[in-house]
Formats: sequence, C-alpha cells, structure tokens
Amino acid sequence: MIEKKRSSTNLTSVTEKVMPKFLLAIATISILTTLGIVITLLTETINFFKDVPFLDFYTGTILNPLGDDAQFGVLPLLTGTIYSTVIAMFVAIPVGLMAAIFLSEYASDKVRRILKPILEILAGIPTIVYGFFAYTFVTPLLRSFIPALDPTNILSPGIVMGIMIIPMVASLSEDAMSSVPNSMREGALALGSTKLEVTWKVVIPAAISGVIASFVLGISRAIGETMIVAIASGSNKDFTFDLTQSMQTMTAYIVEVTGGEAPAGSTIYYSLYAVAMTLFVFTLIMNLVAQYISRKYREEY
Amino acid sequence: MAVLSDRENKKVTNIDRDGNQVDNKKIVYDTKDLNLWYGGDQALKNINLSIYENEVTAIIGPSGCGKSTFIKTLNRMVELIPVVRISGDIRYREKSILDKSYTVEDLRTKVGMVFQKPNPFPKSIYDNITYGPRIHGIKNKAILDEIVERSLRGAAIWDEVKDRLKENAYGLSGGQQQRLCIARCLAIEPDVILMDEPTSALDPISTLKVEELIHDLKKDYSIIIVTHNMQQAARISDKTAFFLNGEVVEFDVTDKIFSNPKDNRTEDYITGRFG
Amino acid sequence: MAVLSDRENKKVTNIDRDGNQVDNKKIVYDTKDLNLWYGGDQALKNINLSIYENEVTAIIGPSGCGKSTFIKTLNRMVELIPVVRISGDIRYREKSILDKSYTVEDLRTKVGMVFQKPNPFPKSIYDNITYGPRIHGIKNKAILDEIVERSLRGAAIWDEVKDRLKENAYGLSGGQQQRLCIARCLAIEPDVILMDEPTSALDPISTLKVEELIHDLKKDYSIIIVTHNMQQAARISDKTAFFLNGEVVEFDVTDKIFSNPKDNRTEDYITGRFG
Amino acid sequence: AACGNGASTEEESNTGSGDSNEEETALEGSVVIDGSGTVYPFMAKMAENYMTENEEVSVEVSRAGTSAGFEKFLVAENGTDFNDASREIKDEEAAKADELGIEYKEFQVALDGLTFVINKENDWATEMTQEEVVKIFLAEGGVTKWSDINPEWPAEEIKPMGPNENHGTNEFMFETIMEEKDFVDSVNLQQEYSTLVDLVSKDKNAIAFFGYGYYDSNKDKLNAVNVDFGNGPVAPSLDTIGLDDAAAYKPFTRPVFTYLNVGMAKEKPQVLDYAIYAMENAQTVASETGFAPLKDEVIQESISFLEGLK
Amino acid sequence: MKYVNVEQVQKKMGSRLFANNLAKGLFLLATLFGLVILLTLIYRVYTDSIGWIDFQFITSKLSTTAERAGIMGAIAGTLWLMVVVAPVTMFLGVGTAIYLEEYAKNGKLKSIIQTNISNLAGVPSVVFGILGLTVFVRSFELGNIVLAGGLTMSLLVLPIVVVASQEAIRAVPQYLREASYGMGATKWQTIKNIVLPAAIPGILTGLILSLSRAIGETAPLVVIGIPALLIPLPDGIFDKFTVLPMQIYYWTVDSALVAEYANLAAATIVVLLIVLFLMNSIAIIIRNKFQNRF
Ligand SMILES: Nc1ncnc2c1ncn2[C@@H]1O[C@H](COP(=O)(O)OP(=O)(O)OP(=O)(O)O)[C@@H](O)[C@H]1O
Ligand SMILES: Nc1ncnc2c1ncn2[C@@H]1O[C@H](COP(=O)(O)OP(=O)(O)OP(=O)(O)O)[C@@H](O)[C@H]1O
Ligand SMILES: [Mg+2]
Ligand SMILES: [Mg+2]
Ligand SMILES: O=P([O-])([O-])[O-]
Repeated sequence: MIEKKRSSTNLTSVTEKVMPKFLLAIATISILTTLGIVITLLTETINFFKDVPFLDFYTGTILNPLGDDAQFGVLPLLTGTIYSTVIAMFVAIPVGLMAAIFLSEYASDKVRRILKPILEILAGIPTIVYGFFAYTFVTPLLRSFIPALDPTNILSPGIVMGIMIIPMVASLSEDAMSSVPNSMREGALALGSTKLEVTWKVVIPAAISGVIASFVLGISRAIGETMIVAIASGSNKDFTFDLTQSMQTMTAYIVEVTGGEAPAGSTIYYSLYAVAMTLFVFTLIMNLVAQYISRKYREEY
Repeated sequence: MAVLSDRENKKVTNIDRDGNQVDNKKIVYDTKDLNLWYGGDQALKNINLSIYENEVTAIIGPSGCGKSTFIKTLNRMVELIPVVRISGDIRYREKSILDKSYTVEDLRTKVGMVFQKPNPFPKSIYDNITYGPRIHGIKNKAILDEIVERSLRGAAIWDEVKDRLKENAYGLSGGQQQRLCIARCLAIEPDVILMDEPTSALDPISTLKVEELIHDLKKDYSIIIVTHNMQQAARISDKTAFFLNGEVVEFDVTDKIFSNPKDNRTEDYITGRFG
Repeated sequence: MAVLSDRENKKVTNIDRDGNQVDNKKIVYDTKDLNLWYGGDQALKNINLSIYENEVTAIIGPSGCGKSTFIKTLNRMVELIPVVRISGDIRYREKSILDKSYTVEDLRTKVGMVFQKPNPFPKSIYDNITYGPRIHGIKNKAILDEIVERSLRGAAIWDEVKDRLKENAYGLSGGQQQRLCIARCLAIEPDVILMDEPTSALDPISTLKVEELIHDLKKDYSIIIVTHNMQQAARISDKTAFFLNGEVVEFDVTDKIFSNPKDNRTEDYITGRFG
Repeated sequence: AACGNGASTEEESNTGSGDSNEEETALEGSVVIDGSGTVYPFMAKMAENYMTENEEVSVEVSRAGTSAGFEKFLVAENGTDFNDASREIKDEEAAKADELGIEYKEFQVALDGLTFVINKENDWATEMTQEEVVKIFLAEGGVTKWSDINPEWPAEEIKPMGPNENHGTNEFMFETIMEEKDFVDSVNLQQEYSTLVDLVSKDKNAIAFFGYGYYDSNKDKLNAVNVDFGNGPVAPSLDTIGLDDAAAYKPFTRPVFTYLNVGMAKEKPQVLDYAIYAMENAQTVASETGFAPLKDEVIQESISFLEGLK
Repeated sequence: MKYVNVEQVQKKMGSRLFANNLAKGLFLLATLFGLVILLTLIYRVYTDSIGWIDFQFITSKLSTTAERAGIMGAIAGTLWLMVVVAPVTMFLGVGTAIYLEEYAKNGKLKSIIQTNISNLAGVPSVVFGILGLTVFVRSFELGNIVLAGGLTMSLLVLPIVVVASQEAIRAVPQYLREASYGMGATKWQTIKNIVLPAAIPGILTGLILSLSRAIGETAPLVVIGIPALLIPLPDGIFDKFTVLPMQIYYWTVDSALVAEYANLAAATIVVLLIVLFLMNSIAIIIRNKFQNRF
C-alpha cells in the first residue's frame, strides 16, 4: 500500500526542490536589508557631498543647518557622540565588569539565579524610559551637586546610557569568564591565591577577548543610542568640550531633523543621510572589531 | 561492615605509626575520624591516616572510592563544592586545618597540588612559574629568574623549555605541560605536594619521566599521590593506602601491601579481581 | 596487511555465496568493493558482502571498526555527514542504490532502521506510528488505526500501550520506547530492517524481549543487526560478519564463526582477547 | 495616491451637491496639519474639539515648525492640508507654490505677542526697554553680561536662547524685531519650546523669546520681561497683545496664521469643513490656548471666503 | 636557599585577604547597583503615575487636556503594529534560520549571511528608521502608516528571531532527524513534521522577545514621523498610528509646557513596563516549561 502511495507523491518532490530556493530567498532578505541601508545612505550621502565638500563636513566645527548661511560641520555632533559614549563607558565598563566578576566568581548559584534576571530586566527596559528617567530624575539630581550643570547636558544622558549598557557588558563578560575552565581556577587556588588574585590574574586574562568584545559592543551600543540623548541632552550644536552643556549627538541630530521633517532634496535633508552614514560606519566598525576579537582569541584554551 | 573496617583502620594506623617511629620521621598530616558528605552522600568514612615527612604515600582504590575527595580535603579544595560537609579533624604539622582560623591561602601555599589533567595558565611558561611567587610578593626580576630556572630544573623540564620561556604554555605537549605544572608548584617551595593521578592523561614515556621526577622530589618534599595504576603505586611509593567505598581498608608500607596484604579485599583489588 | 585481508575477504564472500545457494534464498543486499572515507580517514575498506532474505545477519567487531558506518551506508544515511565519500557498489534487490537515479526516500521506505538509543518523536504513541504512513500519503483514519494496531502487535508492545495511544511516547520506559521504534519501522512495511545495537541502551529484561521480537520478525523481514554483544549475535543471528578496522575479516554462518572461526583475529575477538 | 483619493471624493461631492441642504451627511477621511509649534497648542485643541463633533474625521496635527512645515505643504504630491505659521509666507515659498501650481490661502487665526522670559530668581531684568531686550540677541549689540545693560545688574554672562530656524518665531524675531541683523554667537537655539521653558526655568541668567502662549502656560515657572516701548513698561497679556489697534504691547505682536491648500479644500469636504469650523471657533480656542482673539471682521471675511469654495 | 620567605608570605597574607574581601564587597555593590537603579526607576515612575493611571486613562483617546487624555490610541497602535511585526518577523526569521541550519552548506554564503545578521543586530535603530523612511514611507509611498512602521520594526528585530530560532533548531537532536529520514521522509517533511514542532518553544521565546523589543522602540518611529496629535484609533494596518513609547516621548518633551504631561508619560511608562514584564514572563515560562525535553 505504501509502495503504491509513494510513487504518486510527485508534489513532495516539487516542494523538495522549491523549498531550499524559497528559504534561500527569505534568508537573503537580511542581506537585502543591509544593502538597502547602505544604498539608501550612500546615494543621498553622495548628493550631500555635492553640496558640501567632504572635508568641510568632517573638519567643520560649525553646524548650522537652517540659517541662511547654512554650514555643515559634523565635528560638534562627533564630540557630542564621543562624549556621551565615553561617559557611558566610564559607568558601564567598571560596574559591568565588577558585576560580571561577582556573578561568575563570587556569587553562589542561588544568588546568581536571583541577580541575573534582574540585570536582564534592566536590559529589557525601553530606552525611552531611560530617557524619561535621565531627564526627570538624574539631571535634577546631578544639578543639586553640580549647580553649573545645564538643564539639558551631555553628562546625565551619558551616565544613564552607561546604566543601560551595564547589563550588556556584565552578561557578555560573565559568559566569557564562565567559559574559562574550572581547572584553571583550581590550579591558581592550589597555589594559595585568593579569589581576587584568581580572578584578576588568571580568569580575566584568559577571558580577555570576550571581555573586550563586550566593551566594544557596549561602545557600539552607546554610539547608536538615540532616545536618551534626544530627550535629555538638548540640541545645542556648538563645538564645545564642556560636559555640563547641552551637546547634540549624531543620533539626536537625526531625530531632530526628521522630526522637523526636512523636505527631500534640501541640503539639510541630505545631511541627515551623511550623518547617518557616519553613524552606520562607526557602529559597523565596532561590531566587526568585536567579532574579530572574539573570533581571534576564542580557541585560546 | 562499618564496625569491621573501623577496627581495621585503627589497627592499620597503629601498626603504621609503630613501624615508622623507628624511622624517626615526623608526621606531616594526621587525620582523625574524617567524614565527608556531598549533600546526603557520604564520600569519606572515618578516615584515620598519618602521613610522614619525605615519603611518597600512594592512595589507590577503584573509581569513585573517594581518593580524589580525600586528597582535595587535605588542602581544603573540596570547599569549592558548596554541598560539602566535613566532620572529624585533619592536622597538618600539628595544627588543625579545618579550623576557621586557619587561612586556606596559607595552607595551599605550603601544600602544593598537581592535577589529573595538566592545567597550565594560558600565559607564557615564565609567567606560569612566577605566578605563585608574584602573588606572594616577590617582584625582583633576578630572583624570579632564579626561581624559574630552579623550579623548571626541579621538574626536569628546564632543558626542554629554557629557550622558549616567553612562549605560551599551551604550545607544550601534554607531558611537558604536566611537568610545568609540577614546576609551578615547586616555585612556591611547598612542604607537601598532592598529586591526583598526575600521569593518567600522559603517554607512557611522559609518565616515566614524571615518575622519575617524583622519585627525585621525595628528598625535599612529602608527596601524596592518587593513582589508578597499581604498578605505579608499587614503583614509586613508600606507603600505600587502599580506599574502598570511602573507607581506608588497609594502609601500610607499599611492599607489604603488594606482597602480603592483610585484607582480602585489598588482595582482590591488587590482583585485578575488581575495580 | 591490506593485501592479506583483501584476499581473505574475497575468500569469505565466495564461500558464503556458495554455502547459501543451497538454501535457495534470494540475495537482498550485495556490496562490491565498498570503500568509504570520512574526509581523509577510510572507515570501510573493500567490503564485499551478500545478505540473504529472511535471515538475521549480525555485524560484530570492536568499537570504531566501522559497523555503524556500514549499516548506515545500506540506507544511505551516511550521506547526512557532508564529508563522506563512497566508492564501489551496493545493490539492493539487484539495483544499485548508490546511483543518483535511486531516490533515497524510496530506499529508506523499503529499508527501515532502528537506532542504538531509542528515538521516538516527542509526539503521542499513535502519532509516532502513523508518522511514516502519513508522510507517504495515507490519511484515512481507519487505515491508520489498523496500521497502528498491526505494527504495535508486530513489535510485541500492543498490550502494554493499547490504552494510552494518545500519550506522549516519552512516558514509556527505555525498552518500550525501543519496541515502539521497531513498531514505527514496521508501520512503513519495510523489506529489510537495519538495527544498530538496538539493545545496548536497554536493561536485560527489555533486551530479552527485543531479542525475542527479532526472532519473530525474521519470518517476514530480512534483518541486519549490529551488536557489541557476542552472546546476542550467537543467540539471534543466522550469519555473522566480523569487522576489524573497516574490513570484513570473516563472514560465515553464525555457528561456524563462534565454534570454529577461520581467522585467528576472529577467534581472539570472540574469546575476549581484545575489543 | 492623493489623485486617486481626490477623484473619488470629488464624485461624492458632485452627487452630494444635488441636494445641497443636506449638510449633515457624515464627513470622513483625514485632515493633515503641520507647521508652527507656536500655533500647535491652538490647532491641537481645535482639532480635538472638532473631532468630538465629527468622529469619522481624523485631524492629525504635527509641529515641525513653520518653515519645515511649508516644505511639507509645498510638495507636488501628498502635501499637508494646512500649514500653521507664525509668520507670513516668504517670497521664495510663494514662488514655489506657483511653480507647483498649488493654490493656497492665508488665514489669520489669532494674535500672539513675542514674549521674553526670564528665570523666577532673576529679580533685576524684569523691566527693559525695547532696545535693551533686543540688544541682548544682536551680534552687534555688545552685550554679554547683565551689567553691560545696567551697571547695577550682576556681572554674569547672559544666556540668550530661543527657537531654532525651523520656527517662524525665530524668523519673526530675526526679520521683524532684529531687522535682519545677526544673532549673537552665544544664542542657544532649540527645536522644542519645552526645552526652552526648562532651560530658562533652571538657569538664573537665561533669557528666551517665544510666543505668549508658552509663557502663559508656564507662568509658575517663568517670569516675563515687561517691555518699555516708550510709554512705560508693559507686561504681555491677552489684553496688551490683543484686539485693540492701540494695544500697548503692539510692537512685539504679530498675527499667527494657518495656510490652507485650496485645492485640497475643494477636493476633500472634510478639509473645507474643518477650515470653516476653525474660523468659527478661532476666538474661543485662541483665548483658551494663550492667544489674543482676532476681531470679528477678520473672522467673517475668512468664513465668507471659505463658504465660497463650497 | 629559600626565596619564598614564610614570614614575608605571612605578613603579606593579611593585606591580600583584606583586598579580597574588599573587592568582594565592591563587586557585590556593583551588582546591586543595577538593582538599586531599577528600584529607583520603578519607584520614580510609579509615584509620578499615582492618580493618573486608571480605567479612564487606559480607555480614553488622546487629548490635549491632561485630565481627559488617555492611551487607547497608543495601545491600539501598538497592537496593530504587532499585527504586522509578528507574522513578518516570524516568517522571515524562521525561514532564514531554517535555511541556515538545515540547508546552507558550511561555505561562504552561509558565513556571509551569518555575519550579516550579527552586524545587522548592531545597527542603531535610528538607522533602521531612515531605511523605513526612505524605502517604505517615501519610495513605496505608504506614508507613515502602521504597515510602514511595522515593516521597519520587523527588519529591526529580525536578527533576534533568527538567532533564537537557529538555536532552537540546533537544539533538536540529530537522532530525531535520523529517525524521520530513516522512514523515508524527505528533508522538508522532516523539517516540517519533526524539527519545527520540536523547536517551536524556542522560536516562540525568541519571537516574544523580539516583539517586546519592537514594542519599546521609539527612535525608528520618530524618524518615520508620527503625528504629535492623533486622536482617532487606527482601524487597520493602513491607518496612521501612534504607539506607547511615542506618547511617552511627546509627553516627556511637552512636560515643560503642561506639567501634568510628565505624569501622563509616567503613567504610560507604567503601562508599557507592565506589558513588557508580562511578555517576558511568558517567554520565561515557555522556556522553562520546554527546557531539556530531549
Ligand atoms: N562534586 C560532587 N558532588 C557530589 N558528589 C560527588 C562530587 N564529586 C565526587 N562525588 C562523589 O563522591 C564519591 C567519591 O568521588 P571521588 O571523585 O573522590 O572518587 P575517586 O576515587 O577519585 O574516583 P576516580 O578514580 O574515578 O577519580 C563518588 O561517589 C562521587 O560520585
Ligand atoms: N561523522 C564522522 N566523521 C568522521 N569520522 C567518523 C564519523 N563517524 C565515524 N567516524 C569514524 O569512522 C570509524 C568507524 O566508526 P563507526 O561509528 O562506524 O564505528 P562502530 O564500529 O560503529 O563503533 P561503535 O561500536 O563504537 O559504535 C571510526 O574511526 C570513527 O572515528
Ligand atoms: Mg579522582
Ligand atoms: Mg556504532
Ligand atoms: O514653531 P514656530 O511657530 O516658531 O514656527
């Protein structure tokens, strides 16, 4: 009976041939997405550089996209982005790494089972909520210590961004540290090391690639973070190095300009793409670096 | 059964002590009614053993009998397992090491350990050896260099690695790695060295080298070695303890154990009838 | 060495064929100079075997000798491993199955397989059995019910599960799961059943049940069974092939192999001198 | 897409015009409004009120700013129906409308007074002359510290701020009040009015300009500068910026507008209906949202224009 | 001669142990820091929302008057957005995962797709917004409707579903596939009947996590343009819409204008966090329930 049925199932063999191709087509959507991003950004960026010379854009310290004498220097945005990222990493790296060490080296199973999900919750909170928190809580709080702080400034969103990134650094570093074989720890403990010494001199050096990769991913995340800065750091486009002041990041600029809905075809509209392109390249490099680091050193032990 | 072996343990220990007072050697380790549980499972039962200076003491027994557990109790490494509970007493150089007041780091500085699987740090050979001295505060480069050479010579591996001290220890063969681990242990100038099947992951030639090394080390250190390999125990140890189901069935001079065991379970094991 | 065993293989096969023409049974499988490589490692070397209808053929040999590889070649399951390369020929019912034109799905419908570890699907018992018939297009509920009962009866497990057909197969004991897998295999009404150590994960009582079952199945199916267990091979098989390092050392009527092997490597293995 | 929409609704209105008295036929569809942030509270309130009466119509209000809004208003396809503006349409913008063939109509919706706001703790600069207050924002004004205006005032840096160039308010300030002279370098121009309110409410030395409405709803956080136009200091209020031609705050007042795409109003009955509704209710909503209401004549004129489109 | 001087070791021991204990405390503090922030954040938001979050708030439409304003529109918009995102990501994500795990040979193409997916996961969401604005809103002339926002979001969260599905598919034991092949099943039959049913809990977990990411994302929607005031409820995926985080954004930004808007923002955050918490709980329940089944 099955014998007979078998030969009549031509349909299956067609499905069998079509399915891999169909699924490949679906899988290429992700590549198309990347291509879409690159092409979109690139086309309009090229248009932008027809209006504004490449060098003027990347060396210009004046960003004044709207006035009659519009000027497009991206340096104010770059400083804003770099500042917020550096501040964020000053928070996220030490706290994240210490939390990772605690969870991986010191915490008992039970404690870890309680604390890790809390960190995960922190990672799942939408950034808009962090933005609200930065603007309505952290800034006023900081201003009670630092009266010179502007109501919108780069410091507060930087710190909150750091808090947002802590779980990411902590969880990726913890993964890297947990995958260091126990025999390594035992070897060090048997030589009379304290836990701190084991962690610092054996576990972290052994896990260093994963740990650094977590930092780099954190940086990438900070560079691309949008809503926190859009809400809490204002839109000041001055080229300044003062962290008590409002500074605009690349992401916040994009939100401002699209929020103001720049019309297609204007230089300011193209500037949106040039900034986005810069942002995209920055984060892409960071992601590739992170992948390279973790791949290169993965097979260490 | 428990009563029986208990009695036997005592006897063994007495004989052993008597036998050794003649040698005039000092006792390094002395365990008294040592019991250990993993959660509800008892892994060590009333262990009473005395281990003497500058001897090689072998621990033999079938898989799961508690050999590793016992040896890891001697430097309190078992404490890393959260479910472990211990009763009884262990005296090292006459001080009770199970005491809260005894710092484990201190104990482990005096009692080195070599593991079944070579576990060098993923660092250079040089850094592997100097790890211990450094954490104990030695920073002087000249002294460290001296320690490295002496330890590597002590572990009979100096000639093989002296030209590649800066290379990663993972580039060494398994046998070399194990000797490196022994050298790393020597670098902190321990009093006792614990070894848990140090050759079981090695090829015969490397095994031979490590065995020779152990023989040499005996002059300066007291060594306690766990082994699956009866021939090895016979070749290198002065005393042998036979463990079974967490108990010490017999503990005596190695020659006696192998030629003329008192307990017929020992005999069965040695002649390969089980295990 | 290769030359030697090659010659021997030929001899074995010839004798075998001759011996069986008397029985007047048809050949189900016939392999010719079958070689198989995993990447660069050769796992099967010049296999020449003929397997007859309604017999139980046992494949024995030490671990890693290629037993599983061989049996998985017979239903082209080895193809799932990307690095596999095959040369030579396998004829099933006189058609070369290594031919591109031979559809594997077709082959596997005729040649069922039972694995070492019971591997029921995480579905109900009923769905496990009907899985095969359904994918082959049988949808009629009454027919499916009929198939389920017949297959489960055929695998001697009907009485144990008939009241819980809708329950998940993972709720069964290991032995029941294995018989379920056999039933699942019977449901597609195969011609040959391949079994790769079907009892090695089972307790003695379950093993006995499966062995009895194999004995019964012989009437309707040709069975090729890999086993580690010499006694089992002796108990249940008509012919036995002894594999070593990817070669067939000896293939003969089981009684002969066990009572009077021609090759002394076979003898060594059967008497437990290695493996 | 807009064309397709237009065609079908045109048909409807044609058939509808047969029985012209039936004005009660339920309207539906959407009305899209963008433009001035100054006018936004007025328009948002208006839209909300309208929608409670016309549930099937969706009136979307955004606030990209007057100029940015005009860019969305003056496009060939899918333009907005209304653009709110806190200044009159510029020549370039009008030219672009011609080019695209967009017929638009300007409506005044209310009166606004440009208000200069300072921090509550600022107890010195509560009154300034017109010239003084403008000087703060001028590049050539030569004022960086309060003491530059009045030696008795603190010798602290002034922090001038205002809406950015997206906003008509910025252009009104620049073109009308500052007579097209450059802004001082230190001026902090923001996209969001709320940011300005916040900045000023938290900074003793800040001074910002924006529409009266934003001051009105933040009186508890900010103080307004009383400006002396020659006849003594005048506090901005609905009265002083209002109706009367002789209103005391007049020099700093301006009408605010909405621009209607007339083509859309003809195509889409809901747009026209909303326009009429907005005019009829402009006075009430204006006073609710911090604007001075227009005179009746202006309103009537607009309404009769719109009725003419029916 | 001894280099490791016992006395010296002893002397140093005290400070080493102290450093260890100190560090342990510090590490614990760092870990608890996250907890403290979480509690502060929740406390702040909660106290700001007291008195504002009630039935009326949930069920009313948007209004410029704080007392009358509600988030029904944002809730409806969020739901419609999910109606687009869930099937699209599920389809694309699972399809990609099946291709990568079951069909793709270990070659260049596979590694390109794989690398591409992990890079895509790191592209800032605001850049996806620009993609959505340029492609869906403008080129396809969809305008800023649910469909355009949903497609943008789908691409944004696609990597999450792909990676989760890949892991789920990889976790299906090979012996189940072998059993199916062994009965003459074709590859696709095996995938459809054996692999996918066994992988579905893992896939669902990934889907829920990606949806909760999509629910909380704001930046891409700001970029594709959501009206500040949109009162009518969306009726389908071709309507304009607003979502919970957009409402939080506008109310936060406008809070200087009308102080009570900050309370509305806080109340909306509470609702959003509750929704996310529920979704994550479901994901965890699914994960725990079906863990280690094989
Ligand atoms: N971490 C642990 N948790 C629970 N039980 C354990 C643990 N480690 C060992 N045991 C149990 O304690 C008993 C003794 O184990 P141990 O490792 O000491 O045996 P062994 O003699 O070293 O065996 P082998 O020769 O296989 O190394 C065994 O029954 C084992 O199962
Ligand atoms: N997937 C694979 N890739 C590479 N080599 C393999 C693979 N599977 C098996 N081999 C190698 O092929 C040889 C034969 O393996 P096979 O599994 O057939 O042995 P076996 O006789 O079934 O052994 P056992 O009794 O342990 O099951 C072994 O050397 C094995 O290492
Ligand atoms: Mg052991
Ligand atoms: Mg096998
Ligand atoms: O927002 P504006 O009214 O200044 O354009």
